[in-house]
Order: sequence, then structure tokens, then C-alpha cells
Amino acid sequence: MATLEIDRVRKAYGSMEVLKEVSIAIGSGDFLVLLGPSGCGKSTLLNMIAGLEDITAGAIRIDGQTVNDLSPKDRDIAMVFQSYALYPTMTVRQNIEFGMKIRGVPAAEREKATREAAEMLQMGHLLDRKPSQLSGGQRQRVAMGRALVRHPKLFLFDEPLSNLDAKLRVDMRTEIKRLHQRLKTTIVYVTHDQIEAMTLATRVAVMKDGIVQHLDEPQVVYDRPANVYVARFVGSPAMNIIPGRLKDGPAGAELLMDQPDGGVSRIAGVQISDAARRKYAGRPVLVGIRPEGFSVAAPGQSAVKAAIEVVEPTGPDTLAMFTLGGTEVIARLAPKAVEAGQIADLAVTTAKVVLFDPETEIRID
Amino acid sequence: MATLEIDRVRKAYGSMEVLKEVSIAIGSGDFLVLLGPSGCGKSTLLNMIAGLEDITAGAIRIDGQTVNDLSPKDRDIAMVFQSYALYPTMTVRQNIEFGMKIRGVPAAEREKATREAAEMLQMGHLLDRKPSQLSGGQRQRVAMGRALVRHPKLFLFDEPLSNLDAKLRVDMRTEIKRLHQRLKTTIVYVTHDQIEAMTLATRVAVMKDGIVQHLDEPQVVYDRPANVYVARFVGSPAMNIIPGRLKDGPAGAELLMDQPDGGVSRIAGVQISDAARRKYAGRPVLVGIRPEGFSVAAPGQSAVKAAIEVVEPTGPDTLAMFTLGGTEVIARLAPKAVEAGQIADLAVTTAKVVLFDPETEIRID
Amino acid sequence: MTRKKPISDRVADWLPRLVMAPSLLVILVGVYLFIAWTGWISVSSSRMVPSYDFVGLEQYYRLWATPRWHIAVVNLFIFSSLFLLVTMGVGLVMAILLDQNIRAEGALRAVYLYPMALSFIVTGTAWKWILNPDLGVQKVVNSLGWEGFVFNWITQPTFAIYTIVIAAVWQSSGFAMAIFLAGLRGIDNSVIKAAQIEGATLPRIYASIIVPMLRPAFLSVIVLLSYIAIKNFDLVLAMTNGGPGNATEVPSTFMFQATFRRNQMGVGAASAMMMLMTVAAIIIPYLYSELKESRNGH
Amino acid sequence: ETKIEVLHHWVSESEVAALNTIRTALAAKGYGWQDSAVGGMSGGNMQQALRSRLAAGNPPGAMQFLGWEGIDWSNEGVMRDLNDLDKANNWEATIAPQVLPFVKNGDNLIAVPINMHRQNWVWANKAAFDKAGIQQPKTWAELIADGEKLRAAGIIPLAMGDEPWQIQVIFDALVSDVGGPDFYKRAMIDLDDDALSSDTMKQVFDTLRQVRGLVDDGFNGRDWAVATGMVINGEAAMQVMGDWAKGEFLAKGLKPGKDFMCFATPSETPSFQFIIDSFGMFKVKDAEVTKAQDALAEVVMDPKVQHDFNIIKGSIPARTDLSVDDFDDCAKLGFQERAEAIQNGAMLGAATHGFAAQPQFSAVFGDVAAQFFVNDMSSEDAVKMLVDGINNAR
Amino acid sequence: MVTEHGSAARARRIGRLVIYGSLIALAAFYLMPLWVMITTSLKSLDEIYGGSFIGLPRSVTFEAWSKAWSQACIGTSCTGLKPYFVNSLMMVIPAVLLSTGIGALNGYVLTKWRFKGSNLVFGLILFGCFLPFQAVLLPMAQVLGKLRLSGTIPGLVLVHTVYGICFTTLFFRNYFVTIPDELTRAAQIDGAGFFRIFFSIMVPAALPIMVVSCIWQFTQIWNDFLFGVSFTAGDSSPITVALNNIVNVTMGRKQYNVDMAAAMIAALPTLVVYVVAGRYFVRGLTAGAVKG
Ligand SMILES: Nc1ncnc2c1ncn2[C@@H]1O[C@H](COP(=O)(O)OP(=O)(O)OP(=O)(O)O)[C@@H](O)[C@H]1O
Ligand SMILES: Nc1ncnc2c1ncn2[C@@H]1O[C@H](COP(=O)(O)OP(=O)(O)OP(=O)(O)O)[C@@H](O)[C@H]1O
Ligand SMILES: [Mg+2]
Ligand SMILES: [Mg+2]
Repeated sequence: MATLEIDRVRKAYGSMEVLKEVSIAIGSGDFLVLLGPSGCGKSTLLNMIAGLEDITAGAIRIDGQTVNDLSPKDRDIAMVFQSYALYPTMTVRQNIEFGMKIRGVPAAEREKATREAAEMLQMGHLLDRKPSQLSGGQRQRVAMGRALVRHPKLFLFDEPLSNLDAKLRVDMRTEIKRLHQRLKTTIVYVTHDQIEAMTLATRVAVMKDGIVQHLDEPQVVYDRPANVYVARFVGSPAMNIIPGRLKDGPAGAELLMDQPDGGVSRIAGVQISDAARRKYAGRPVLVGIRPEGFSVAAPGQSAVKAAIEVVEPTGPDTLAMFTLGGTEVIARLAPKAVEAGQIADLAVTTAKVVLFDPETEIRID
Repeated sequence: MATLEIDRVRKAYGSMEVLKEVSIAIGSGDFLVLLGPSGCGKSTLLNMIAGLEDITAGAIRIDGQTVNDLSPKDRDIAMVFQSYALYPTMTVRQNIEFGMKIRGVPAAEREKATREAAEMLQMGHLLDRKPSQLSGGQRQRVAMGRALVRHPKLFLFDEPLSNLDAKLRVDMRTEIKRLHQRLKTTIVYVTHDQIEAMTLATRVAVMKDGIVQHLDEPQVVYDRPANVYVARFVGSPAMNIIPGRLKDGPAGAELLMDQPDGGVSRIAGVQISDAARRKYAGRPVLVGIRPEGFSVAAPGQSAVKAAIEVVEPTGPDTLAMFTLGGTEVIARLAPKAVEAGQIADLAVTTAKVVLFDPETEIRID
Repeated sequence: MTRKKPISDRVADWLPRLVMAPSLLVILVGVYLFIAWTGWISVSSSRMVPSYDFVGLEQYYRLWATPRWHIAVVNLFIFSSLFLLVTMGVGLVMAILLDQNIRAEGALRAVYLYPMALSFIVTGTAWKWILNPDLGVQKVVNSLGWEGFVFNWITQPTFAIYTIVIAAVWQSSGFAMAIFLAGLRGIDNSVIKAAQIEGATLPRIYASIIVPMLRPAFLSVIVLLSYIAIKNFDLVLAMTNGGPGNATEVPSTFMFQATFRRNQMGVGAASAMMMLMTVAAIIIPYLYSELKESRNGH
Repeated sequence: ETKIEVLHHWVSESEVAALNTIRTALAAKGYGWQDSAVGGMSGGNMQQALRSRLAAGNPPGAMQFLGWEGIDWSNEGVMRDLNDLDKANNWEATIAPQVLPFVKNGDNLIAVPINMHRQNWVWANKAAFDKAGIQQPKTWAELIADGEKLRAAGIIPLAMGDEPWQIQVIFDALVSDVGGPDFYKRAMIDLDDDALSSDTMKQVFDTLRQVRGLVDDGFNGRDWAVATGMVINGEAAMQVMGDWAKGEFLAKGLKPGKDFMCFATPSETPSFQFIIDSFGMFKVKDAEVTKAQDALAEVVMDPKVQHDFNIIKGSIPARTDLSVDDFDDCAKLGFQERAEAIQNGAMLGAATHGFAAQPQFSAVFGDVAAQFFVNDMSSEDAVKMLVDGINNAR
Repeated sequence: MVTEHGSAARARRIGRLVIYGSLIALAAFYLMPLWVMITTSLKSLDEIYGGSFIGLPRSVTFEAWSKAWSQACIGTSCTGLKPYFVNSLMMVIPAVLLSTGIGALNGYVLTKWRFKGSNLVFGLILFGCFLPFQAVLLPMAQVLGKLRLSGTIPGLVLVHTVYGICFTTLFFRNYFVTIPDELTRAAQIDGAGFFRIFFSIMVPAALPIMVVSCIWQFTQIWNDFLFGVSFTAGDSSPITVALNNIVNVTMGRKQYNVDMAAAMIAALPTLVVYVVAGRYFVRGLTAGAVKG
């Protein structure tokens, strides 16, 4: 358990800046998820926390102590790698015990720690196998076990689930969540899967091109994304970003969006500060609506006219595609609520609508 | 556009039976998804349709004509491989034109077809790159383009999306769906991702160990799975399979499930045939409830008592875990509907409950 | 399936076999028929030219009663085992050192590899001088002021074979290095990072983790080096011509001498058969495991 | 112009120069010389090439033979005879009787000898002898004793290399010098068991052991010519080597008798251990080539050619009927001693180069001598090894 | 890097020093014979026989080089190595191309068109790699004689191709195993046949291993002496045979400087190949040939 501060950290490979002044601070017991697309510098940052990469500028502090010059083994961390990084020539047991052996932990104690970890991860029967004889999910658990026996101050996970198939991914996600709730260790977790970020994190840092775009609790990031990029990256299907106009009326702000048939859809009752309302009145804005922000309108309810183009049933819901504001929009509706070709009236949950400035793409409050 | 019949087909490698009498028939324009876990024989079946593997027994008919002994190039099919199988030394354009060149299509015509396909897939600007210079999604589109220019009777796709990240996967899924709606070509599509199967298919064949477990429309497979295996495989998080007992009362069938605190939860009003009701009355059954089959009970509504253990917000919903009937159960609820540690009353949508025989694990109607 | 396939398809079915056929044919003749021929000669009374009579295992008795052959066999054993061990050791060390992000890697690699390119007809002379106590290393070290230094193995019958090992290592370790380097480059970096985090030092990481992971590379190297060791011929001729005395005789020089210098073609053939059997004893298990693997592999 | 292909292993500069006299003479007769040289392994590479050629049914027109090679091949029936030429020119009379067995198979002359080398020479540096205050030794015992004096004077007594054949050259000399020419014949040519296992043979090895003491440590991998160089520059005093070493002295402008000495290996019963190079002709289909073979044989036996050839090569003519007035003093000495040896029955084929027993046997002598020389084997063991080896090769 | 701690940085610098030191020491060891050869080739013969074997030449002369190239006698023809160099080129180029081409086809069949017994065929071919060549000289000579190829360069090309196939097949087979089968299947569905797939898909993808195969074959064939001396004669000999005739003098006097110069001339093409293509060599090995 430890606090972690990343203080104006930069990283450059030669002339290429990979991280451009990243600052993140989390408390003891927090679960920080670094979320971002491939190549945005997540692994680099994680490796710097681990001490596997030099820090070009700035400082990293664990429990208040600057660790810039500490070698990895002196930082009291454990790391689970994206590719598991199991030692292929050792058995599972040897894999788990290797770190303890190096530290000179006596055999009896090693044995005990290994047994405990194996029990917790339900892999007691696997201890004498080689990694190549394990399935993906089992390997992932071994990697986790190897980290667990260390009882470190800080856990680092680099996309540990991305190699698993959909089902296993969900199971392992739950297991990690449970682990965190039990051990209460501080965790930094890298992923490009926003679902993982949402389910696991107490804090999410959305990154892009070496810059943290938004750092907050997951539900806040989901509901009130800092900018269009974050809005689009978090949530699947992505948030619909619809070009529209803000009209300030006596009944409050109203949003206008063009329908493909030439008509105009209106949404009233959007929550927006007075200052912003004045600033954007009569001007174009980007309207952010989550797919689940739509629902089939009750008769008489104010609604958007949607000419449904494609329908995708996913089982629990149906995704419906239509065009609004000149862009394609996805709505998540109840199964069989609409059919392709139909013209449906869809209501919008105004409390969940977010607005963005069309130029800066930053959220309007 | 063609019909496809797979008629009691078997496949054995030496003494190992990989496919054990598979029969599937689909109509012209259908979108068949072969869904199953790794190693169940999906690719093998697809390769047999393509003519890339010999058929051990049985027949495959395309448009009524038996093609068992036709070589791949004479079957008028196109195939998109799981790993794309782009020719690494050719440019995108050469990749797309290769098949036409072999068939002796004149240059002008090739040019035109390539341009059309590139336009449809929005990759006109990529035509002169090598596959290694493309991102995963772009490669996937090239593979698709290569198949498209052929205008075949039958498209075969082998897990085309499994290498893509979550976001791209959703986009490409939609694109394939749209393609099918436009071209109306018959498609056979292999995947182990049930979401893909649900969104894309007009017919789903769930396979396991070389046997088709359930062949039907996706919503039917989702709502009324043929057996426990299918129920668990389709849907994420998986359907909860809860050991319970059927009690036949004057008010209709009632399901009893043990609560961890020693109490018993009751669900009344389950739909079940009279024959089944008589047969299973007073006997144990497996109760299948989808996570979204639960909801926070309105006051007074008949409900299950759930001591919530873990809560996972996913953004649009929250997953809540609790124990019922001695097994772990997941409920999909509205965001922030419950908290970990809380004891919640959860109502069950009885229309969606499915029952299974505990021995044969087959659905009880 | 009984239904008829079009003719063109049936030709296509046989095409792969047709394409392999010429290679298979020349190998059957050039390798197996010739081995059979040698086997026959080894049970004949052939002296200067082949004669095709049958004298049983006489030539083999003769062979094993020849002290030079015993020397040759012992030498082959000493040479092969040392050569393999040292070459792999040196190759591995060089590969590991080169893998540390070395600036002039390309140039160094070329330096380590170039001996493979040279024929021993003359590099042997250079080595002879370098190893000669009156001309080479010993003299240089002595003249540097370390008078007591003695390095005269090449003059000692019991040690001369080791000097051949030195030259052979010089020639082949670059090749071993290249294969090991290729193997190292194939290792997932994160395994090393994982070990670092667990507190292992670099030597420990190599010893416990990386070297065990190079098993396939070791297999390739062992096969190629055994091939070189068993065929070792030029090297001995150029360095010591079998001397001092017969101290550095090896089977291949023995075979050559017997067949072409001493009119003992039968004995030569018998020694060739002994060599072939040794090779087979090493190679067939390897082949078997290799092919079994590819049967299972997809 | 018809060309005749000649397979030989003469590749050094002086050898090639000598060979050119034959080539020129052949050209004068209107025939071309197609060179097929294969050096190395004391002709071993050439032998191997020849076997491949014969196996392929494609023999060369002529070939240089050492030792029993010509006779062996003629026994295989691949050689043609030169009897007509022999009769016409009466060659046989000009060849030493001891040499005949190597060129005549039964009644057929199958090769023509061009030269004769003597193998058992000692080459010595006069200045070194003077410095150590010693004279030409008369026996091996003296020679070995002189070694002490030379060492005292800071001179290596005997220069040589560790190649088996260099060791065997000394061994050959010792067998005849210690045991006498008859013993040499019984042991090295007739392979008589008693002779091989006799005490005399032990004595030969004992002497060889003493000779080993005269050699410096750096003798490994030393070419004979390098050893000769050591004698020339006074680093060493003596070398036991065939007369091909003479060229090295002459090339440096040294004078025999004045700057360097040449004398037979010391013995009470001096011998002349000879080596001849001869040319044999293969049966070929092309009649033109057969004519060229005749021409080549005539050229080889031509007195003028033999004279010129041997002056360059450092050997003496194979023909015994030529004048040696133009030759150097060492050659004259050799010529004279050959005449004596023919008289005394001390004309011996040198085992080292295959002029004693068949190669499979003479190689055993080489093996044992070489091993004995570099190891600390006892002479009893050496004799036993010799007997076993010879029996195994029979 | 402002933040590096003193001690850690020093330890690292010492580590680097040790690594570079060892690498350079090793390089010196590897270069030693080359150095001896070069210096010797620049000395006069008198200097060498005067006792200067190792060490810098007192006066540098390139005489030995020009002699080795164009004057040295091989037998009675004093042409230097020049014509034999050409012979070797005429032999090595077709032999390398043929054996590599056939090896590529074999590897292609053995991985992408497996048939019953194809593993056995591969095993049979692979065992050929380990044949001691001294044992096959005579029967091979007979066969060449029957084919009327004895003593000719085409005959030598044939021999090198036959025994080269073993290694090239191994190389290509191990490489093609790593190319996914899906590629050939895709091409099949595109309508390509056996050879079309080979030439359009496999050959372009096999460049790294082609380099490995060519380098290996080039070195082996160029440096071969045994076959050269057995199956050619006189003018048609490859350079190694000529080199042997310059170097392997028994009763004559060795011209060490010419020997060394000749050896270097003979080695030049392989050296160039190694230095220029060595990079691809390691890369090609990495790309697949390593697989046990
Ligand atoms: N050693 C290096 N030298 C130069 N550039 C590098 C190096 N390592 C990484 N990079 C670059 O730094 C950027 C960030 O890499 P990083 O591995 O942190 O990405 P990531 O966010 O982890 O991506 P992914 O999700 O694909 O793992 C990338 O553009 C990468 O190309
Ligand atoms: N050539 C073969 N020889 C023997 N067994 C094979 C061969 N090809 C496939 N199999 C086996 O057949 C079974 C089915 O393989 P298949 O490739 O069809 O699986 P899949 O359902 O496509 O799996 P995945 O989702 O992993 O692609 C597997 O158990 C596999 O090991
Ligand atoms: Mg990463
Ligand atoms: Mg598959």
C-alpha cells in the first residue's frame, strides 16, 4: 500500500517525445487505470514507474520518496506483463518461487507463500506444469501469482487481459477486482479496453499522444468526458457526437439537429451553466449523446425522428443506426424495439447529454 | 448468392474425429455464423466448404450441386482468413488484383473493380502500401476487398475480427453487416465471440467438440438456448445457471432457490408446458436467468434477496455479484443501483427464465 | 470418394510429388546408393581399386587392430566434445555481449564471422606460426618480459589436439554466435524485465532464464557443429598434418590415408562406415524428434 | 597439335623449372604438354585425383610415379608397356638394376625414370662445425656426441620438422646405418619378422631416441625448407634430408665444401637410399595421344634432357651412363657413391617415399617412427608396435 | 540525463567498459590469423626465411600479391590464380543458384504440400547433410564418367548441387514452416496453382532465407577442395585446387608470402559476401532457420 505521484514526467527517445509532461497522483489503495490507444505511451509510463526505463525529466515518488534513481528491485513493486513474461523453461512453481529465491527467502517460507498464492488463484494442480502446457487464462493467473507472493507496495499490470478471449476476460476481470478489494494494495493498470477501465478503476487516466486527457473517477469520465476524444474513447458503442446548434429560449437552452429528411430535431431541457448558455447561444456546438441515452419515445414525449438504417441485435439489447446532424448515430434500445427501414421516434435522456465546443472539442459546462 | 447444404459431413484426421456428423442448411442470402470455443472444428468446417480440406464423409452442396471434389478455385467462393493472409510482398493493389490477374481479367476491368472495392471500403489512399505498413483494421479491410472484387456466390469469413481491438471490432462489425445488407450474398462466418454472432447472423450454429449444439436465429438462441452449454456460451456476462427445485402449486409452477443465509427465494409464474410441469414437479432443475433478467424490485414486488458481494460499474450498467442456489450469480442493473455489502431485493423477469434438466442439461419446455 | 476428378486436378495432386522426385532421386543415388557402395567395399578385399568380392568383417578387424585408428577415434572424441563445448561457450558469450546494445555490432559481427569464409589450406599456416613456441604467442609473451610463459601445446603429442580445437573454435564460433544471437533476438524482452523487477542480476538472468530458453538454438548449433567436427579434415592437415607423430590423426584423415595413400581401400571404407554410423547415432534421434514435432504441429 | 595430359605433383618453383625442360623438348618434337598438377599430401591428393579419373574412365596420358605406384597400376591393367622403345633405344642397360623393379613389371617396361634423389644426406653448416670445433662425424655415435659440443656453442645440432616423413627419413637412414644394408633389405623390403623384432631394430630406435635429443622444441609444423634455412644461417648445424635441400644452399650462393658440407649419413656401411621419379603411360583410346606418349618417353630418357633436368632439380640423372662434369660437387659425390653402392649391394630404395615395401607397410614404419619420436615410448614398445602393425597390414 | 545517481552511473559505465573490453579482445583474437596473413603477404621471401614470421614487415612489397594473381606457377603454367578464379565463379554461380532454387522448391513442397511420406523424404534428404564426402568420391566419379561430365565444370556444378540440396532444403523447410498455411490457401482460392503460388507468393517472401542459403552455399562451394581436385583437371580446376598447388609444396620451397596473398585472393569473394551480406545472414537465421 502506497501513494504514487507522477510529477511532470517526460520521456523522449532521442528527439521523439513519447510522454509530454504527465502528472498523476493517486492515494494509497487506489486502482489507477491508464487508458489509451496503442502507442500513446502507457507502457512507457508503467515501465518508468517500475524503473525499467530512465526518466527524461520530472520525478516519480512512491510513498513520498523519489525513486528516479532506484533500481527496479529496490522499489518494492510487482509487475504483471502484457505477455505474462513467464519463464518458459521453469515450472509454474519455479516461476513463482524465482523472485523469492533471489531474495534468499528460506525454502519453507517459499513453499508456504506459493501454496497460499496457488490456493487463492485456484491453480494448485498446475504447479508442476511448464507454461507451455497452460491455457492463456491459466498463464495469466501464474503471472498474477508471481506478483502476489511478493506482497509489494505497488502492483503494476500491463494489459494483462488483452490476450484472453471474451469470456475469460470477463472472469479474470472480476478476479482482479476481487483481489484489489481484498488486498487493498495500490494498483496501476494499463489497458486500451475501456470496459476494463470502467469496471476496475477507482481512477482512470485517459491518455493520447503522451498527454493525459482526463483523470477522474470512471463514472465521471463516462458521464462527463473532458473532451470529444475521451467521449469517443470511453464507452462502446462510442458516444454519438452530433453537430448541432444551441438555441437560447425562454424555456431554457434548446438543441437543434438536422434530420436527413430536411427537418430539424429539437432537444429541450439540457443542463448547462448560464455563462456557457450566453456564450454559445445561436452558435454551433457538438452534442454528445450515449447510445443508451436514446429510448423509444412514449406517445407524446418530445422525440427525435430516426429513419432506422441498420439494426444489430446483441442479445440483451438492439443497436439501431440512423443519421442525425449529418452524422451516423447509434442508439441502444430494447430487443426488437425497432426494425430496419422503420421511422422511429426516439426520446433523449437530457440529463446525460454533454456539449462540446466544435473548435477546441472541450466540454462545455 | 447461393444456398448451402452441409449434409452429414464428417472429418477425421487419422483416428481423431474432428467433426462428427454436421448438418446445416441455409438459404440464399443467409448470414450463417459458426460459433464455438477454440478447437471445436469451426475452421475445419469452413475449410471444407472452401475445398481446402478433404471431406471424410457426407456431402457439401452449393446451390444444390455437390462440390466435394471441386477444387477451391472452381467453387466460386471468396474467403477472408483469420490472419488476413495478405501476400506480404505485394502492395494492397496487387493483393486485390492477384486473383483477377490469375483469371485473366483485362487490366482496365481489374482497375475498375479495385477502385470500386477501395471506395466501398474507404481505402483508396492505401492502395500502394505494403501490408506491413497497415494497421490491423486496414489489413482487415484489404482482406475484405480482395474477397469483394470476386463477386462470388459465397463468402467465407474465418474470425476476421478477432485480431482487432475492441473499438475497431465494433466498427468493422457494422461494416460487414452493412455489406451483407447491400450485396445480399450468402455468408458463412466463423467466430468464437458470441457478440459478433448475435449482431451479424441471420442463423447461428453453436458448435462444441465437432457437434452442432443449436442452430437457429440469434435471438432464439439467446432467449431459449437448447442446453446449458449454449446458454453459458452465448451472452456476456453468461447466463446464470442456478440449481433450484420446481414446485407445482395451484397458482402454477414455482421455483425455489436456496439463499446463503438459509432462506429460500421463490419465483412464481414461470412459463412451462404442462407435461414438463408434471414431470419435474418436486424435482431439482437448473434455472437459467440472464444478468439483465434481474432488476431492482419495486416495493412489494416479489423478489430475490441478494447480499451484494462485488459491484462492477461498466458505464451504461452496473454488474452486481451475489450468491444464490449455492452458485455465484451476476445481475446487470442500472448504474449505482446497488452497492457492495448491501442486501438488495431483486425482481426477476419471469418471461425470460429458462429451465434445464440437471442431468441431460437440455432445455425443459 | 469414388467420383472421378478432372484429369487436371489429378495431375495437380501429383505435382508436389513430381517436383520432389528429382531431388529424391539424386539423393537416393548420391547418398544412399553410395553409402551402400561404401558398405560393400568395406566387406571386400579392395586394396588399390575397388574389388567386389566378399571377405566378411575382415577389414573391420584390421581397422580396429590399427593403433592409428585408435588414436583417430580417441582424438575425434576429445576434439568433438571439446570443440562443441568451447565453441558453444565462446559463441554464446559473444552473442550475449553483442546483445547488449553494442555500437559497432555490425563490424564486430563481421569480424567474428569471417573465419567461416576462409579455407583452412592457408589459415592453417598462420595458426601454425601463432601456436609455434619459437615464433608465436609464447615468443611474444616471453619478449614482453614474462620469461617463464610456456605455450607449446602444438609440440606436445598429448596436447596438440587441443591446439586444433583452438583453431576450430576460431573458425566456427562466429557461426554459433550468429545462431545464438538470432535466438536471443527472438526472446521476449518482457521476460528479462520481469526478472529484473524480481531483483535478479544480469548474470543471474542469463544463467537462470535466457540460456535455458535458447534450447532450439543449442540444438541447431549442436547439429551443425557435430557435422563440422566429424568432417574435420582440412584443419588437421593444415595445422599438424596429423602430427606430431600421429598424435592428431582423426577418422577423416585416416580414411583418406588408407584409401589413397596406403592402398587399403577396404580399411578406408570400413572407417567410413564407422563414421557414418557415428553420425547416424547422433542425427537419427534428432531427426526423429524433429519430424515427430512437425507431425504434431499444425 | 596433339596434347598429352601429364598428371604430376611437382608444384614448387624449382620443380616446375625442371619440368619445363621436358616440356620444351616435347614441344620440339611437335607435341603439346597439358599440365595437370595436384600438389599436397606427398602426392596423396594426386593419387586420389587419379583414382577418380580412372573410375570415371578418363585417365590422363601420362603420370609421374613414385615408389610402387607404377607397378601397382600396371597390375590393374591400365598401363601400356614401352617395350618397343626400350628395345630400340636399349634403355634398360642404362638404368641401375636396383631401380628396375620400380619401372619394369615382369618383362614389360612400364615407366621411364627421369632422375634419382638420394635421401640419406646430411647437410651441415661449415662455420657452425668450426665454431664447435668438430669434424664430419663418421658414425651416428659421433654425430650424437658432436651434438653436445654444438649445444655448448649455442647451436641447435639438428634442424628438422615434426612431419612423419621428415622423421622417417632419419629412421630409414638409421636402419641401414645401424643394421647394415642387408638388415635394411630384410626389415624394410622383405618385412622379415625376425629382423623386425630383432635387437638391432631396438638399437635403431634407441639411436633415434638419442637423435631426438638433438632437435629443438620449435620443430612442430616446421617445413623442411625452413629447417634448411636454419642450417644456412647457422642457427642449426645439420639437417638430414634428401638432395632437394641442396638447391637452398646453392640459391644463397653458398659453396659446397667451403660454406656447407654434404655427406652421407654416417655409417661403417654407407648406403645410397634412392628415390626416382618416373613417368608411366596409361592406355588411351586416342592413337595420336599414344604417339605423344612415345615422344614423351623418348624425351624423358633423352640424355640431354636428363642432364638439364637434374641440374635444375638438384638430383642426379636416372641414367647411369651420363657424365656429371657440369654438376656440383655434392652431385658428383652422389654419383660416385651410387656407383660404389651398386657394386656393394648398398643401393637401397628409400622407404619414406615408397621404394621399399608396399605403401601399406612402409606407412607403418612411418607411423611407428613418428610416434616414437614425439612420445616417450620405449624401444621395446616401438618394436612390438612395428611388428603388430606390419602383421595387421599384411 | 541530469538525474543519474553517481554510483549507479559509475557501475554502469564500468559494466560497459568490461563488455567493450571483452568484445575488442575477442576481436583481436579473431583478427590475429588475418593479421599474420596480411603482414606475411607484404614481406619479401628472404625476410621470412630470415626468421621473421610474425611481426610487421621491414619493407612492404606487393610483389607477392601480383605474383599470386597473375604469375605464380601452378604446375608448368604460370598464370597465377586469375583463370582459376574465373573457373570458380563459373562453377559457384550456377551451383549456388541451382541448389538454392531446388532447395526452395523442396522446402515449399515439404511444408505446404505435404504428402504421405513427405516427412520420410525430408529425413532422407537431411541425413545427406552429414555424409563424409571422402566416402563418395569414387562412386561419384563413376557416375560422372557415365554422364560424360567428368573433368568438367558442369560436372562439378552437378556434384555441388546434389550435396547442396541437403542443406538448402533444410533451410527452406524450416523457414517455410513459419509462413502461415493460410497464405497458400488464400492464393488457392484466388485460383493460383502450384507454381504460381511458389513464384508469386513464396519466393518473394523467402528473401531472408535465400540470403542465408546463398551465403552458406557460396562459402561451402567456393572453399571446396575435395570435389574440385577429384572431378576436374588442369585448366578447369577451381581456385582451391590452384591454391593448393601453390601452397602445398612438399619437396620444394614454400613461398609463404605468395601463399598468403593467394589465400587471401582466393578468400576474397567469400569475405566480401560475409561482410556485405552478413547482416542479412543473422536476420535470415532469426527469421526461421534457428528452429531446432
Ligand atoms: N525504445 C524505443 N525507442 C523509440 N521509440 C519507442 C521505444 N519504445 C517505445 N517507443 C515509442 O513510444 C511510443 C509509446 O510506446 P508504448 O509502448 O508506451 O505504447 P503503449 O501505449 O503501451 O501502446 P500499446 O497499447 O500498443 O502497448 C510508441 O510510439 C513507440 O513507438
Ligand atoms: N491437420 C490436422 N491434423 C490433426 N488435427 C487437426 C488438424 N487440423 C486441425 N486439427 C484439430 O482439429 C480440431 C479442430 O480444429 P479447428 O482449426 O477446426 O478449430 P477451430 O474451431 O477453428 O478453433 P479456433 O477457434 O482456435 O480457430 C482441433 O482440435 C485441432 O487440433
Ligand atoms: Mg504497451
Ligand atoms: Mg479456427
